[in-house]
Amino acid sequence: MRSLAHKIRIFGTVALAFGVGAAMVPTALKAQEGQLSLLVWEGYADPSFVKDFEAESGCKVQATYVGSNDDFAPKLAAGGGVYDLLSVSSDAAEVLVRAGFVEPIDISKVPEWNNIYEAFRNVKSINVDGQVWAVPFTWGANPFLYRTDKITTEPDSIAVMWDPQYKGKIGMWDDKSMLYNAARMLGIADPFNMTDEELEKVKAKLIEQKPLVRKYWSTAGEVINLFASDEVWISYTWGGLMLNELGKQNIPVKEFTPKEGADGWNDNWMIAKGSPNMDCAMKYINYMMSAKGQCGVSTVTGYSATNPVAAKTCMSPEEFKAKHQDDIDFVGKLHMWQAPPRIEEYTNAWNAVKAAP
Amino acid sequence: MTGRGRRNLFAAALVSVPLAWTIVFMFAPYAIMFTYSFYTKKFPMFVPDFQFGNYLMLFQDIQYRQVFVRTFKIASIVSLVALLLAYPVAYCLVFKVHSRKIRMAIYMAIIVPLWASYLLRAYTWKTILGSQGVLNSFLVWSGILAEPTPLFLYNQFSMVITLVHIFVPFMFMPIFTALEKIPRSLLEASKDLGVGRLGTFLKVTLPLSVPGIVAGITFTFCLSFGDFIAPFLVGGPDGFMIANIVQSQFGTALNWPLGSAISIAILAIVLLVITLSDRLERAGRLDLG
Amino acid sequence: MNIIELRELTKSFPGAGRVVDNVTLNIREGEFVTLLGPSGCGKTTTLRLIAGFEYPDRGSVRVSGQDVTELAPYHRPVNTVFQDYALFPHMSVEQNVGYGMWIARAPRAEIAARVIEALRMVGLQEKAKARPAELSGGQKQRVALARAIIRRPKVLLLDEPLSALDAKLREAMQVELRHLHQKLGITFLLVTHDQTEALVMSDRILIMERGRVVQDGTPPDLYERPASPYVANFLGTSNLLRANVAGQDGDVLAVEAGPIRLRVRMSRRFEKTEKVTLAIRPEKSALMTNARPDPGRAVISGRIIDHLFQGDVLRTSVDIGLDTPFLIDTQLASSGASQRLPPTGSEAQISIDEASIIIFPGWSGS
Amino acid sequence: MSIAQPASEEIRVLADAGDEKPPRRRDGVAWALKGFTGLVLAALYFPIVVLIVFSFNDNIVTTLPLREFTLDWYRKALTNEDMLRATWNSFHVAFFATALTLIIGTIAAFAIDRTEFPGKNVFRRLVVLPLILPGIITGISMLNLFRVLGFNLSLETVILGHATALISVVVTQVYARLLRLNRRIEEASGDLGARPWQTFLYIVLPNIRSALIGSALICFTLSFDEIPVTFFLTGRENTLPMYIYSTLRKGITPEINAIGTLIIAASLTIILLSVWLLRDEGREEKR
Repeated sequence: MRSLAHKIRIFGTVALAFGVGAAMVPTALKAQEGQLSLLVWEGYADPSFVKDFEAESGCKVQATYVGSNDDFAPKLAAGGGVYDLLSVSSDAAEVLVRAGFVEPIDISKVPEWNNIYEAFRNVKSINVDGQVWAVPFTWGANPFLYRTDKITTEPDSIAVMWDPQYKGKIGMWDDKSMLYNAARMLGIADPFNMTDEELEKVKAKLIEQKPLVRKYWSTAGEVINLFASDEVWISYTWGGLMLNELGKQNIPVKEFTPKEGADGWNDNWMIAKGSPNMDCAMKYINYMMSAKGQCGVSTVTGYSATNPVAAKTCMSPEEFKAKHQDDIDFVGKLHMWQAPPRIEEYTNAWNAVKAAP
Repeated sequence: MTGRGRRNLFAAALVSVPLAWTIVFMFAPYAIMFTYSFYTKKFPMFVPDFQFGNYLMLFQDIQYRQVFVRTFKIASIVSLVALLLAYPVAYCLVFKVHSRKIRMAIYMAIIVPLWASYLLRAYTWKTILGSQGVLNSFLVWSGILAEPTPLFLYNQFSMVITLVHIFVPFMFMPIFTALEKIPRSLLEASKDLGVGRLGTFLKVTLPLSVPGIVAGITFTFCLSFGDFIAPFLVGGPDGFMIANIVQSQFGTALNWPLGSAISIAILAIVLLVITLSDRLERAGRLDLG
Repeated sequence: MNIIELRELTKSFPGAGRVVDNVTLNIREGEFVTLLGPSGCGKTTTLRLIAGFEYPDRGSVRVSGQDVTELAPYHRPVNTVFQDYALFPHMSVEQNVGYGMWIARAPRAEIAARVIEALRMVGLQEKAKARPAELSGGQKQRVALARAIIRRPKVLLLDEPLSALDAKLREAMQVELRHLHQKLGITFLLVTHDQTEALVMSDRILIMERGRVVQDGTPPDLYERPASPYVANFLGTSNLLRANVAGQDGDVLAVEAGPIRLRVRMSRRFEKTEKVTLAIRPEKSALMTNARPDPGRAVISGRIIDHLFQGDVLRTSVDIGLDTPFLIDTQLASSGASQRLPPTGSEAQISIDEASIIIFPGWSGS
Repeated sequence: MSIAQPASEEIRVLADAGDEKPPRRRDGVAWALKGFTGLVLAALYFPIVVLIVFSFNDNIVTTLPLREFTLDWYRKALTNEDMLRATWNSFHVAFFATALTLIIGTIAAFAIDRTEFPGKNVFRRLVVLPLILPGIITGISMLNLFRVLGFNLSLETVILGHATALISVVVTQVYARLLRLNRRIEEASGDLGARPWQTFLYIVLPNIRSALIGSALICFTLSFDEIPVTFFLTGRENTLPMYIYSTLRKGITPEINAIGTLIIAASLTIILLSVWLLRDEGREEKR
């Protein structure tokens, strides 16, 4: 009996060792050339359009998602060789250029370059030191989103986020842009150039709001989940994306643009310094600028395209109009994000809000 | 080579491997972190410097003080609750469960969850405590509540529950060991001397289990003090803990020098707690002769 | 021929000081030698220096002519039986015994044969498959022995091999070891703190005290002629009386110890008032039954404290007005004295065989 | 640091404590304590039960009442390529981290047990520090190191991080075992002609086996489940917990419950296996 048990036990040990030894297999799966690593916002590497790209180009796409424009620099600062391609909003682009985290882009290799709206092509923060550092590929406005079954009258002001009636049902994005919104509500003239005094006021206003806030969310998925599980009734959102997703889940939600105006932004492709996959990166950029990419992203996220020539070939006229593709002046009405010159004070102020009791 | 020489060589080899590892992967990283904590943040990263601004900031800027105090508070509550849960269980197991097999089984049952994924346990509390969660839907279904309450999730309460659930085995194990080591004859002697049950517990059992309590509190306190996942998953707007600050300094704030200074502060606190608990344990031992 | 030669062997340990202090000794081939002394006297360390588990600070160890001082244990032609047996707990008895040959890559058949032979020699054939945990203390002892002799070492080192056994078993094993020694014909070096063991088994005894060898001789030699009060008390029991020389008249020495005066035949010359220590064996003393002492016996008087029955011997403590009671051993079998015991508290006269009194210069313990 | 109580030692303590005679009287305190113990156990397992139950529930929201039984979440989880890849990565990391930890940790335990060297006390404390130090500190300090050395982050840096964090487990377990190991059997082996490496292989290793297997299993599961260190040290590849972590931030579906149930089942198997593997040895040592 004893020896049988002993044998079984030895067998068990050996089997365990082998099972675990099999774990050595992934060494063969190591990241290599042709494995394109994206650091992007959600929706920019959706299988609906990535599958085709992978088939056409032979490059494999793998995505890591950011929850804020402030996520790019730290991830690149931690060490090179991890990411190839980034999707950065214009206001955060120059920081990366100055820090030496990105490569300049040879626009002669971007056939669609001249079809891109000039307004985006010429943004100062992507044209630094006489070189182009980013390819704009999408843009949009960030309105607020609310549950129509819980909030029956459509709000019209950012002030609704301070309404005690919705205590514990308010969601806020974990990002310094919340400072801009609060500033706008307080009637501060230039939210990107606040004085210390103004910044203090904004900070106080946001701390005052804390007891009402359910959660500072940091990804689209998180806020979608907060809406879906009834934790949040109203929140700042990234226009289109959350609405689309929640619509699919049959959650009654609606976007509204406050009378103080909405944040506007545009996102750009940038190539990380020392990327070992330069070829694949360029292929992906060009794919994203083509009709397939432009409409692919637009369909998934609800954002607008920067290449109206390509967009026209794949959008229905109604969609084309709804996404303001024929009305680039609309961009002028948005409060386009800018990099605050005193970014450190801004970051610190936002962290102080989060740290406050 | 002589036997003596070979033995000395062997000893040197024995020492050098782990020593080298410890120097490269522990001492050096801590030293680098310590150095960084005196640097100055300068776009995009930081520049070498020697100044105490980062440390001064910890004391001067109210936001860091507030978070430190909050982290202390939550870690203390977690330790206390874990103690109140773990002690009676350990006591019951050691003194009231008389079958060795059952005792062994319950002991295993309590420590086995340690092996179940930390992340998943934290996440499950989120699904239990949420507005549509198991608890709320049960309370509404049974008519106790008219509508779901948001009070369970995204606040310090949910963080404490989650952290206690995760760390209670760390409290239980050393207390169990300490109680197990108490000679039964001592308790019998106490009863023999006419000391009542409560008296025996207060005068004999409790003091003798102090080393276990101290070890348990040390573990629970230090681990929950440095947690950044529970605040992230189940914490609310007021749930920011010190590890979240560190994370954000190395992340969005991109202020490594300040992050390093806070890390050094955490390291110092942990070392302080360990030293204190060592002292306490030793003192406890001396008391008993 | 000397199989073991130690020359000026010295070893210190941090905190313990000089544990082995300038030890020089020879052991002849085939001898059964015992290192005897109380715990902490350095005997085990001496053994470990020979086996190679420790290296000396100074001095040398030679085994059959070869200097092994710096050699690792596995290069030395000696084997050891450990105090706690040190059996390999994860191996069966036969694996334990065969380990040395297996390590030496002996052919399997040879190992098997030799294991059987060794086990037969210690009488444990039927336990070959057992694990050490399943054996009794005596059986473990035998396995340790078999394991150590299987490689036919030049010297077998035994470190307190019997100390963990109960009294009966110990006596039996003493005899067996003695027989084994005769059968094998190899040199045995035994370390023990048990004087009976040393007396029973050894050809020669080396007594150690504080790291030094203080006396070297055959058991009767040591017993009859201890070189110091220390030896006198360590080998058997002695009443040690601190005394002063009162005078010397020819061969007769008069000494005083407190109230006691004794006259002892003694050829050696002493100064008057010189301090001396008398060693008197309890079994050489007797409670006086006659009114008059026999010739050649000295007499002292005292008060009986108690009688201690020790089987074949009765030990009587008598208060003779000194710090420590005087002990007397009476052989019960021969005298049948137990029936006529003087009661506790009564006055008694003690007669001592004068020839057996040994006198050492100086006071013991000072 | 006496606070580091190795688990397998605990179990042994437990095994040594024999059955006792029950007290003569029934007492209320005992029953209250037992009831309390039951409640604590229930609370401890409640989330795990919830996790398992909802992995079979046909509702995307984890809410009562339960709906139909389904295996869909398992089907989804097991066909999720990203997750499978992350799982393999976790195996890879856990395997090598465990191997490294065992080697370095065992040597360190020997060094502490067998040798004296200057700074030994500092070394002792430093090597077991990560056991109690929040993982975020280990992660960040090593991130600093790799950045200074110019290493690119990858699964290999994660392995080094895990190994550093987990060495303390092996050191405490093996050291505790070495303390109870009779040094004389090693001398006996040398005395019988074995070279030091033979003594280690044939005598020491079999006798510290339980501590090695025990700490290997602990290290493996801890590494498999590790987040704070991985969070800062991983590069392109994700481990399973990191994958789950990022999924938790995205949409939560019961797919995670299914993955969780599988992980818990696997962990439980490993633990039971280890208890079973080590059972006999404990009995022998007791004697």
